[in-house]
Amino acid sequence: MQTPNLKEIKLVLETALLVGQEPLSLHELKKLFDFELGTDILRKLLEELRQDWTGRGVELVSVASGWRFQVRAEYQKHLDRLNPEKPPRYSRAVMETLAIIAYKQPVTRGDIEDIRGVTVSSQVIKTLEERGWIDAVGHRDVPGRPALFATTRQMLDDLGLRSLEELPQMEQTDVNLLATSNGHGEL
Amino acid sequence: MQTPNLKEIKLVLETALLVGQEPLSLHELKKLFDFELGTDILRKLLEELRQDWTGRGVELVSVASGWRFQVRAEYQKHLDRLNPEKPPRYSRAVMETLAIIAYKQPVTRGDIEDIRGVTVSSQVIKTLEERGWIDAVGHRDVPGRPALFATTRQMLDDLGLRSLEELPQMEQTDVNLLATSNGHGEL
Amino acid sequence: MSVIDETHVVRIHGEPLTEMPHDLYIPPEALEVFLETFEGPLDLLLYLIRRQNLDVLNIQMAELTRQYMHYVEMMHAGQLELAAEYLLMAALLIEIKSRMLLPRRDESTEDETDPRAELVRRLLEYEQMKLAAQRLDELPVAGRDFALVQVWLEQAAAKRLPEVSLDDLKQAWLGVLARARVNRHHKVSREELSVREHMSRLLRRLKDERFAEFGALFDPTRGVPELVVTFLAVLELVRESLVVVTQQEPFAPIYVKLNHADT
Repeated sequence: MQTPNLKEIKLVLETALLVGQEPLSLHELKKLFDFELGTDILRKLLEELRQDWTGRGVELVSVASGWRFQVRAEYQKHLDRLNPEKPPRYSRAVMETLAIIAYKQPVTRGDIEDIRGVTVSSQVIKTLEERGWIDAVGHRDVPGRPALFATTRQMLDDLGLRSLEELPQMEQTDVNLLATSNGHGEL
Repeated sequence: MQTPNLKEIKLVLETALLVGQEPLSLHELKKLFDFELGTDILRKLLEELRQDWTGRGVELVSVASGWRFQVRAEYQKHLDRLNPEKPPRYSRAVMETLAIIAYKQPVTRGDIEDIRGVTVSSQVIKTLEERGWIDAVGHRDVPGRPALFATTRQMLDDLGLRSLEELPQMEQTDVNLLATSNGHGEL
Repeated sequence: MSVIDETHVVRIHGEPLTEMPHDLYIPPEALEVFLETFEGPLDLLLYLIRRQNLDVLNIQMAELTRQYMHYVEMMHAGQLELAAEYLLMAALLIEIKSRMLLPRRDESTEDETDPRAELVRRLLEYEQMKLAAQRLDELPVAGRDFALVQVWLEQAAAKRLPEVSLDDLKQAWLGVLARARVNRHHKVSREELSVREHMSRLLRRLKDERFAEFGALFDPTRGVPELVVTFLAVLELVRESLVVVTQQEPFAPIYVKLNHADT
């Protein structure tokens, strides 16, 4: 069996790497051929390929499990335009829980439930914790020692605030609007 | 906003097409840019790209839903060494049903049965529907209101076709049944 | 013309059946394989016509009928439906043949079509579709006969988290207040935010450090208001039993620690 020339081998390597999302190891790349391809030659060709692709939108990189082509970060923004997903939104439960923690901190889950008048699911708390926007800062000294939640610096950063004092204050008009339902009640 | 040069535009097009998964239409390709890209220029650049990739393991082709990169037949055999298992071919029942839907669409299951002379199992229809190759496009206004089936764009894409007109030409055959038979056989 | 496909290889017990039927009679032991091999009676008829040059209208109908009736007795219920289609075909052939045998009035009935015409039309239409199916099956299929290019795109980074604006937060808070008023379960009052913020800050710090010297909680460089607010926060934490303030003896250092800071 005649060994194909190096140019042809390089084309096969390029093709295989363009097709798969999974990185291909040297071992797998050798399986592309029905003859023994030396590791040195393989490495040399991969390095050549890598250089051939410099300055393109896609780059050949070596990751833990092998080699793969991937989109260069600078080109990502163009691709994002193809699928402009609507930014997801948090549910009302998450937003209200966040608001209560922000304005009334530190609060327990029971406090939040008292204010909202409904139970607060663990998922809601978890969502906010995983986002890094709230954390438990202590425990209230009552039976069950419930965790006290407060907002984090990350939350201030993400909302563009320097401190909690910059949270929107309720305007008198807002309060009046709210008061129309029953006309009185302290805020 | 300054319009990037054509070379840069071509790199973005190439990158988006290499990311793959689905063919990209001209309309979608235009969305890659935050400026108005003319259809003529776009077509010209795609044609240039197609030529840039000749002689490589991968080719840029145009199918029903748009443009995509795919592996050239000659290089597939190398890739098959990596993943020797191939999806099985469809049975004759499935392929004949597909052919009747493709060439005679829209047709009901009854139409297919008339032509094939046998009952069409639900499994055959389901196989093609789940593959995304056919779907019900309406109902014939007869008792029972049977569903009318047609082939999808996905089917054209998967077979590498741009339109139904590119389906293989139907062959005209004849039957010398009448010629050889004199109608006076033995009973 | 060569339109005979090679799809019909009938095997019985693994051995190819070399002797294919010369008429519509299928050997009973091969019946099941035949039902699987041919797509139906039209397919079988076409095979016989094309391969065996069989004149389907000149076969021994009486013998065929007898044989087919024999099948019906042998067949399991499960195969009856499919076999019925073959029987129907045999019946059609017999009908055609018997009509052909009837004397015809000469030239008077031009509208009376040749009874074979309908069968021929169906055979041709089926054959055309059968060939079309073969051509379709020869087309390379994406994912099976050729791979599509798919370069890795960092999807994890592209996953977007919900964005929250200050106004969203305000609206949520207003919603809470509105319902709290209606429910009247709980009196919501506005408190000094900065005190609450410092309460959180102190709690967070004490959680890390377990306890702190009272004076160390204050940062004089940040001005008097900051000192006052911090002091108010400590008092509020004490009032809510969140921290305890201890002093061993007069003038000894005052320590602030979390109440039950055992965790």
